[in-house]
Amino acid sequence: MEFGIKQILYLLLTLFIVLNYGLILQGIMPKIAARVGRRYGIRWYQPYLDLIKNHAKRSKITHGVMYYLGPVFRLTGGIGLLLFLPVIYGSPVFGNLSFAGDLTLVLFFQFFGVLGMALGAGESGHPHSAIGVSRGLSQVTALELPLTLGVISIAMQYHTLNISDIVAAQQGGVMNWTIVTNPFAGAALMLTFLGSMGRAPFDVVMAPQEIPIGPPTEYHSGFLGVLQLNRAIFPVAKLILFMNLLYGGATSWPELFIKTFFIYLWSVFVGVAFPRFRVDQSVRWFLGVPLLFGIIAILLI
Amino acid sequence: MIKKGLLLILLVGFVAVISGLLINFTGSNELNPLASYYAEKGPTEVGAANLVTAVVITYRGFDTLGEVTILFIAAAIVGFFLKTMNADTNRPLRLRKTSEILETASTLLVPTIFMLGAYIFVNGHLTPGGGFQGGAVIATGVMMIILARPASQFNHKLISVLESISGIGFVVMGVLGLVLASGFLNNAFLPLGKLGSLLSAGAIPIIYVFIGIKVGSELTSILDSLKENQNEI
Amino acid sequence: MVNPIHIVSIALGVAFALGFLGKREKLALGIVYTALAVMLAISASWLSHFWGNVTEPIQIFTGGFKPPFAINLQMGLAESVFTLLINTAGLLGAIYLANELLKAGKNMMIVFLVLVLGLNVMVMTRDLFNLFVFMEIQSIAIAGLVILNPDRKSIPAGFKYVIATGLISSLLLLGTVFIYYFGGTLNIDFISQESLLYVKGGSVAIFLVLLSIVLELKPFPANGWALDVYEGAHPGIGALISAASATAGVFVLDKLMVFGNFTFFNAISIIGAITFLGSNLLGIKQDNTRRLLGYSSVGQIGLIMTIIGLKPYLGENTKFIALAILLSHYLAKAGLFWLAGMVNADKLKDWGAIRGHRIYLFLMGTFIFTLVGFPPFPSFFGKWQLVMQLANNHHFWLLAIILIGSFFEGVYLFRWLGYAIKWDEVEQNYPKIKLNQFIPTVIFAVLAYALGFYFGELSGYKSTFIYMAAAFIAFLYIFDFLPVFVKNTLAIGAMALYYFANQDTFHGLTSIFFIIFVIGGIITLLAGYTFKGKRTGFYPLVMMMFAGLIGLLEAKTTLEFFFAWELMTAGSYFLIIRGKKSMEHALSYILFSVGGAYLILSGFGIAQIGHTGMGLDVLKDVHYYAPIAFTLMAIGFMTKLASIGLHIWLPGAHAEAEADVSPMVSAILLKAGILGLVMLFLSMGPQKLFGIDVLYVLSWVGVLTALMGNMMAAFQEDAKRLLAYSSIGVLGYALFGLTMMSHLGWLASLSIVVTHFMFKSLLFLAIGGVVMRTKTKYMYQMGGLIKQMPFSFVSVLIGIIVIAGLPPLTGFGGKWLMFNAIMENGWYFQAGIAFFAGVISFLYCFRLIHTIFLGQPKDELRNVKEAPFWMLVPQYIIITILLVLSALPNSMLKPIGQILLNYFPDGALVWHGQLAIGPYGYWNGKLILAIVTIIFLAVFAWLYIINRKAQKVKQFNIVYAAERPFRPETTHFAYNFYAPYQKALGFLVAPGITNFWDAVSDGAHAIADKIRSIYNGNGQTYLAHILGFTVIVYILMNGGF
Amino acid sequence: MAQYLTLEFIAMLTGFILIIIGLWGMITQKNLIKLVIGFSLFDTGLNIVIVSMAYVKNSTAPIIDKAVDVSQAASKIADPVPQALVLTSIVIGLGVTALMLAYVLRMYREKKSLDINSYTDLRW
Repeated sequence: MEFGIKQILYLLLTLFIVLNYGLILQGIMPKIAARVGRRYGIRWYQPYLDLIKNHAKRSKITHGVMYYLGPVFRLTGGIGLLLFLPVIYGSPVFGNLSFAGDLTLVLFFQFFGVLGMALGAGESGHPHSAIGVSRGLSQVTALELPLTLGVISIAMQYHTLNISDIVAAQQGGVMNWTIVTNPFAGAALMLTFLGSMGRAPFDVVMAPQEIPIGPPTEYHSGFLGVLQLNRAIFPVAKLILFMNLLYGGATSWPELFIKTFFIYLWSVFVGVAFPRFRVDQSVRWFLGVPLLFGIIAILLI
Repeated sequence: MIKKGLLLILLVGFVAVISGLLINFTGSNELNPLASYYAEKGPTEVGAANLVTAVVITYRGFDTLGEVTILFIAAAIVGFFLKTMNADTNRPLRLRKTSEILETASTLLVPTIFMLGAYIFVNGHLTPGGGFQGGAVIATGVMMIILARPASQFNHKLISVLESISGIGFVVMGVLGLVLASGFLNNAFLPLGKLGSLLSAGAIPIIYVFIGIKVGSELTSILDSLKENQNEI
Repeated sequence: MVNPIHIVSIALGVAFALGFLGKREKLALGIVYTALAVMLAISASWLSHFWGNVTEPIQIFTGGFKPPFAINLQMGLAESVFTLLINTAGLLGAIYLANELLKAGKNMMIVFLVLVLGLNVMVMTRDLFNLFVFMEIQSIAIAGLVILNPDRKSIPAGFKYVIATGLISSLLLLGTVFIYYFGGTLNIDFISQESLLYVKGGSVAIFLVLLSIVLELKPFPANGWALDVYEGAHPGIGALISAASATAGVFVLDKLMVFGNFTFFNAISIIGAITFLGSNLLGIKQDNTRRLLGYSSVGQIGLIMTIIGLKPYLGENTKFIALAILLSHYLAKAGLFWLAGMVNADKLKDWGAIRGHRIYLFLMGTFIFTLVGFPPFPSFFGKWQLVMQLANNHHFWLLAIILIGSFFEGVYLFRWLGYAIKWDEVEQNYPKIKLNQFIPTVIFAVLAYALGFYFGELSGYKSTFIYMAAAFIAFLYIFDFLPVFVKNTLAIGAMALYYFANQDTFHGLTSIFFIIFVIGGIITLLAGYTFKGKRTGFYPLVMMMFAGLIGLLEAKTTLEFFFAWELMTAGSYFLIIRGKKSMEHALSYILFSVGGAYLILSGFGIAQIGHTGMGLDVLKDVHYYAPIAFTLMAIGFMTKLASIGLHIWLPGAHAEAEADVSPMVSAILLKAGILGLVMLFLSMGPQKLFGIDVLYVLSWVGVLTALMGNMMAAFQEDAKRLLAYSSIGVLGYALFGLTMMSHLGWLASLSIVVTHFMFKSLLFLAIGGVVMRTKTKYMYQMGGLIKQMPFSFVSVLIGIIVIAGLPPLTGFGGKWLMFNAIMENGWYFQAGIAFFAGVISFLYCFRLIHTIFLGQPKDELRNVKEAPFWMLVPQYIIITILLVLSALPNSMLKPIGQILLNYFPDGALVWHGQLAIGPYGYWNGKLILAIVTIIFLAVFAWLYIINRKAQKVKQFNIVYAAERPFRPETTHFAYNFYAPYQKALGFLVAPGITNFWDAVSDGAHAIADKIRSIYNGNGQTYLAHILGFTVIVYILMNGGF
Repeated sequence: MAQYLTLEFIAMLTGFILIIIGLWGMITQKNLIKLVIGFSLFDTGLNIVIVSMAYVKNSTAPIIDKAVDVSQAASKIADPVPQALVLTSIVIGLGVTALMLAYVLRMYREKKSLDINSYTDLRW
């Protein structure tokens, strides 16, 4: 398909919508979590404030090239992931760049940002960053096995790796959604989804409550700003992916907002209900029940 | 004890193996073709009245050569042993006392014994006996000397020269047989002479003389070596 | 023509004459040499007489009468050959022993001369009793020579020898006379006409005769006396016994086998096989050089006995096989004994004294590889023929026994060689070269090569390429004194020349490997310019390895293939053992290689049953046992591939190797295994063994290898080991891809193979450079090196992105293909594990780059320099290629796909420009790269705008819980990086397999130790052994008494 | 049974018995000298076996003289071949025995012991 200025504008539009939606989610979800914990919680527009603050910070230091590029990798990963997905089913406008690669690409491209970020964090020389990376990678690898099995099961179900086709196959009512037609694959994916969202019980990577730990430890000001942009975009991209795989995608933005909201809510729900895993526990856990679901999913094809 | 038992079983097994030879041995009523060939052709081809000698020196002379060689290297090895042993030590030799009678008798007997030995190997092709027997008899004479006079020293040089001469003589005879007659160690390059006379059977008497000297000297050197040792202990 | 009888007359004449000389030892020795030389000349002249034009053997009638009335000697082609061997060994041995003989005096010279004479006659005589006489001469003479240097060792040994041989020859005599009694003759030819075996008692007589000959050849276990002699006697004598005496004995056995019938032949072959296996097994526990050689000699003679026993089956080939193996044994064993005499080190470890001495090591290596049967030595061709024939006759048990036996032999010989090359706990002292000892050894070494060439010709092996390569290697070895850059240039030049000469001779799949081997070789060789000085011995070995690799491609027949395979193994072994602490790793490498090679060999053997030719296409239709052959070969190739279970040799071997050797052995050498599998799978296709699809099993092996390899890599502290394990993992993928036997599977596999070559040499070179600078391989001792070594950092960065298979770089292509292939194939569980493993590779990738280049720099490494220029050059060449391939994936995948169409016509990719469309998905590498780059730049621009004046800060300027860390060691999080992961899944990588192999080896040693306790050193026990042997063999042969 | 009650068979039997005795001595006697004696017993037995093999029923020594005439030699004499062989084997036996004794003497010199068990330094 020809690729002109119009497409670029569409891309930017998608980005803009998703960014704001992501920021708002970032504000709302902690509030929900806080309310569950009988706390008042932050204002829903707090993320906007943080974003502006971070961009406005004047003291800026850098530990080196990789450190500088880390956030860039991260955000590139986020945006890339989003743009490789067909956001709105059937709309040529928001089909974005999904013609460049299929599900495999998306699955692997997630890690592009992760790895780049890890490198940046590494150069900061802060032990906590490295520890965070070590924990994060450990968890990601563990959840990859059930995830893969689930994805394969779905791909086999629809005999394609093309996301648009997968979505197409689910049109026409709830009963055609993969979560219904292929429940075990759905279960496996939804459980691994929890891990990928980095909320409790899998939030030891970032460990937001304690002394700052995890990859971003050393990042501040503009760097942190960029990272925040990514934190807004990346989860939404993942939500969209899961929506496309399991919940029949979205034919319009409102539908997208609703579906993704509830998918997100699922992780929050689990997060407030369950305490935190140690990494080794979470690794074992992913290779337990989710893996079982994955295997069943494969066997049932 | 168990070990002994095992060895016994082993031995019984071995007996079982070789008994196969024994039980199938039923004498023989006439000569086999080979032997009868020797009996008929021997006197004419070789001209030795003593057919055993004919076989030993001519038909199977090559064995005899080997046999002499064995004796030779045995003597050489024993001699070497002795040398290397006395090299490192020269402590005084303890000599046993010997009886008066033996000494006197030896002076009388030894020459006769030597002569007897010589007679035996010279007549090897006519009468029972031959180089080996003669040599052995001579060696007994030496033995007697050793017993009678433990202190007596033999002339090693002489012994080794005798060995060499006789040995080379034997080989030369063989080669002459090859060159002048029908084959290596063939005795017919000298006139066979009249059967039964002393100067008959071509080269056999000469060869037997060489063998006699050689065996005698080699046994002597072996005895000598062993004596030296035995005196030391 | 001189009458052969003069061998006798001269020897004896001289022997007797020495008596005249009195004390003039020097003169005596001179005469002895002349005599030996003349004897040698006589047999040589007869050989030249019989050579080529086949004439009847001539008879010499002693006593001047025809047999059976007199003793006759025979001189024919065989006799001339054997007497020549004996006299050569005699003359050279006497020269070698010059000083000892002078010291011992003329008596010993006499004995020596007579010994050689006796052996000659043993070969020539046709009379049984005469044979007995001269065997007695032989044994008495040896008994005398044993005490050439009388000491506490040699004298008891000699005594045991005397009583044992006394007993044996008495048995011989008993048999002989009864043969006369029952048969009425003593002449061998006439006896064989009598049908004595059917006379009651005659069979016993013949049994005794043949058995005592066998006993003279020291069969296991009735050979304790012989071993003692080998250990106690002077090495020069040992050489004589092992080379000359055994040679004569073998000939005698062959001569007398005319008496026997099939039962006897089978008995001989079984006895021989047991001897070969047994004594080699016991050898592995032995640590005394000479006794070790004794075990080996006994074993080799056993092997030859087997061959003689197999005569009824081998038929015409017997001569070739027996001679090839006998000659190798003759040369190698004499040579090794002589070396042992020169080096004069009792324990094997003491041989470390000669480490680094080119000439001694060269000789030793030559002889040891001759013994084990590596090309180009005669034994290689002999063993090859033997295996082929055994297979043809369906003697699989014997085949197995022989191969296992030779494996054990390899175990102790290579261990010994390893000590000599590397053992550094004894101080170096080079024995000064005595010419009279040195020259004979060198002559034998040279002969080994020459005869190898000759036997190669005989067995129809002709590969001009290998010969050229050999010449070039020899050239490099001779001009080893040249400086590195000259030799390096020569090497590269040779490779380049070869490339341009042959770039269009290879088509199909081989062309891929051709490129990997040759171009890869050139690129990795570039790094060689880094090294200064001479780098002694490096280039011949490298060239040997590459010659082997290319030989695999050049091979038209199975023989050529196997030849090249072994050549490559040998070269790489020496390359690996050059590393610092690589002694035992090199050992396990060579042992696994040899084991694998034997599996391949037997596979070839089974495959060619019923075929006349040996072309590689015999694999295309295998008549018998196809699945077994397939499995054997597959396992054989997988040892080279280091698949799980067979991988334990790899990490050490690759990690300890030199900086530029690691990429060669890891990135290039391993592909030989893939090549083998490709060849195998294509020609034999899927096979069912006991109803199980072998390929299916292998697919599991593949993915498990990938999983385990990657996981173990993640837990390494040593950078090069990490890379080594990752090689295991990646090749597991490749294996998995091949087992799918589909277009996409192979495309995926081959693209992985090609990229693995690139990124693995890239990484090994980069890390090698780092290790060169930091002087450590442990990652936790590094850190923060990005500032000192930015270029290496970039290499590693690219490398790991490719390994991890992240878009947009080309590694992703492999993953994508793999995914489609699996979907097509339906092996979902393998798929799951494969991708699990793929993600685990992130773990070690990040660890590698983080703990080395990021984090806190260590004080002692603050001012290391960037890696040497010539290490970087090849890296950046590779990086360029990688980037091009990432942008234009079809430039690599399309050609491979084209090639694959010939084998797997359907299921190919469809290309629209750079857009690849598979059965399930699609992928546009160029576009992705473009998009990612654009986004990246955009974001970077944004960050730069908002963050222009970021100020560079010093180390430790970090928020550290309100503290300021002061020691990098405590701040650099590197050691045991994935502790929680290990806690969770560490049990998966418990060293079970290593333990298993250790247990195997310990078990073998324990068994050997138990068995060898029968040699309790007591002469009487040995007599009992002899009796027992007699009885048992008799019972087994006649099923009772 | 009758076939076994012949002169030559009894001689042969004696020879075999000597062989066995000698062998027993060789494999059981710990004393080196006795061991050597065992060997020479074995050897002697062997020689007796050879000689008794030469005998042909009611024949005389293979020497041509008044007793035996050339013409009828073939029918009168015993087999000369084994007698020739026995000569050789005796001499060889002598050589070997001498060698053994020399060894024994030398070993005694080394360790002042005649027990074979004290010469097991080389083993395994």
